[in-house]
Amino acid sequence: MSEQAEPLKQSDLPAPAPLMGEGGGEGDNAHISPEIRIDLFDGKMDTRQFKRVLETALLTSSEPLPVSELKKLGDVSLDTKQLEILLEELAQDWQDRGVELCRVATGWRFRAKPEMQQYLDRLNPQKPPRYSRAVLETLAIIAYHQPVTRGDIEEIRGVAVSSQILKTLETRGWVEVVGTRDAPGKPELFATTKQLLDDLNLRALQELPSLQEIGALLEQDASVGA
Amino acid sequence: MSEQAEPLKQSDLPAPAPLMGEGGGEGDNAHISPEIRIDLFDGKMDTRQFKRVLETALLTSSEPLPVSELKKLGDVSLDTKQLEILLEELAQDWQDRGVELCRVATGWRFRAKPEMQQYLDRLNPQKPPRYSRAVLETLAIIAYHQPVTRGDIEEIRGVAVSSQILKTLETRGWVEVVGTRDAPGKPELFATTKQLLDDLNLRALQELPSLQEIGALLEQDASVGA
Amino acid sequence: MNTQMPLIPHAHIHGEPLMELPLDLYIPPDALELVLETFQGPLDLLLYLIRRHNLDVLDIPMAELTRQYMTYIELMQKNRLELAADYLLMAAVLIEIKSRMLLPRPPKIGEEDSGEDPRAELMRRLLEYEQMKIAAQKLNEMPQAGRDFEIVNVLIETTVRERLPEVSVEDLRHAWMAILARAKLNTHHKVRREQLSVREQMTHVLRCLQGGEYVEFDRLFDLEGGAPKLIVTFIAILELAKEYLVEIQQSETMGSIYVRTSRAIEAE
Repeated sequence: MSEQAEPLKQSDLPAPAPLMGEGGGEGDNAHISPEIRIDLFDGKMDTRQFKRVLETALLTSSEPLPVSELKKLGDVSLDTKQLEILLEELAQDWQDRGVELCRVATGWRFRAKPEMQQYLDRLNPQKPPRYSRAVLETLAIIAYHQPVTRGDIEEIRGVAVSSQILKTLETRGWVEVVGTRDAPGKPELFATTKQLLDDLNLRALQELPSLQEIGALLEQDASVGA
Repeated sequence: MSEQAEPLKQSDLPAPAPLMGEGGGEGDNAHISPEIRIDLFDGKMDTRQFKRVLETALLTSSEPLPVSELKKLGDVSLDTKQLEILLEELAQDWQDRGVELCRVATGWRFRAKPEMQQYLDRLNPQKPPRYSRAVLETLAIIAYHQPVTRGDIEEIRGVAVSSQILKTLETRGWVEVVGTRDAPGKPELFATTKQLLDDLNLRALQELPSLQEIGALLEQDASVGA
Repeated sequence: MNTQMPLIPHAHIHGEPLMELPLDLYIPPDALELVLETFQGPLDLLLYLIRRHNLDVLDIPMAELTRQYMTYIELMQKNRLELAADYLLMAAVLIEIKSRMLLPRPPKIGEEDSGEDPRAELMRRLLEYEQMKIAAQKLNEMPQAGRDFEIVNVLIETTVRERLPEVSVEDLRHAWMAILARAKLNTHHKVRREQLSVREQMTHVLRCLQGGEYVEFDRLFDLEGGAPKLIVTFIAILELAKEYLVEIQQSETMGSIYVRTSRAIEAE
């Protein structure tokens, strides 16, 4: 989505969190173990309220929150184990939603479930990027005149062809060096690949618009333009 | 695929979503009006699933989402009214939590309730800087007298207004130039933005304290003072 | 303190004698700077004086207000505090209003401001400013995102499958037409119109020879492809030879023909 906060880096592997509770998932803290309830329930903040605060903190934080931080949220001090039991309960409360509570290397965080992605993508459909004219023309020349050297391409286009352009096409797997010409400097010969045909959904290069056809179109254009 | 974060539990596919679930938490869609349920339920996505998607989109968006955007989330087309009913229901589902669904100037968004702030501040004790009276008075004049020129603001405040003050408000995204006045020097006209309303959790400028109200206070002040 | 004061009124306000000196008038010099910073300007200072001394904004005793105001200004100037021009301007305005009030009202000569209270403009400005001052306070009291409440911010791991540009056959056609159109402009440049199949086959042959070894001529032909394919391949090999891209060898008449790339020859 747009410029979603800061990218978060989580470097490490998650500790698999054991599942607690029987997962009926009714009320907020229906299955809190009685000891914890008693511990917390000293008149300041009951577990229900504490879980509400935990949830709010986790929903509003742009970074995963470590247990050490989460402990600060309580009015009474909780040990790590108690807190983790509550976090696991919270995770369970959320399990049927589109967002889930996870334990990651640096703490706990909410995140959208991967299967939600398809819907969320509808909000910000990205326009696919386009290749520049230079790249397309270079590709066309290689396709129609292969095998060609960079020099050939430059001659036809009438301008220098940057290495970046050829690199782009090579990286994409559409163009490759198939040999060198026996000329000074042994220039490399470029040709198109099977991959290009696959990506264009063609069986053979001949299925490209023929040059004659294009030429005719051009004549037409010229006469229309004139 | 999933790099680090390991969900506690994850059903890989969008849950087949029973029509009337036993419901995690608050009974997700117990009170959906039957007509909408029928409209939506054409085999693609039922209301329960749609509400889950809505909720996820709203929880993950960094900006408020307008109804026009939210409509894109459904497999079937919903009219504004139907969607708003679902949003109201969603808001209701959340009413007992620390986080609430609000409608603001540019759309719908989740925010932590202000009463949660005392706890959240324990995690991040750094507060954004408070604005000086000069900045606040300038903001108030722009909000209540918009569109105004710098000259107008100076006239009301009785002192020069530094560029820094306006810059501060513009950088915050609360104030913007909306045109120029047809007067010598073509002074710029300032107005407040929707961002300001969003940040104050308001839908429209009319929700600001009314001048009548402020005027009344003025009288009161005077009489109390006297 | 009051009791030690002589019972002579310091001033008359609304006909009421003012028996008390405003106690807050004295400000230690080192605090003056602070005072200056506290006030947002002359209007703010005037409002303070008015509220502080229970003066009526709607019926300002100009003499009293001017006196109070001037006391501040003089104090600040005496302590060489740099006063904004706005403060001095206001002093002039106050004195002007005061003096106009002392003058007997000239009989109406059809002047535009005749009969108007000389204080009207000042009162209007004070009230307008005070309204905005309160509005500013109220704005500041409203819960603000990031300060008084947080916005929910749940991560979406946008699996950034990198979007690669799409290219269609149409794109290639257009690119080629652009090249042709340019080529037509400089006619000395000739763009050959060739059989694409030959070009493709040239590439195919080059690929077969990539190992650098001699490859048997026959093996370059795809017998499954039918006659046209065979011809195309043959032309492709001839074309390659013409462009010095391959070398064709036959050691004895009717013997096997071998082909290898020029690059391989170079390597020897």
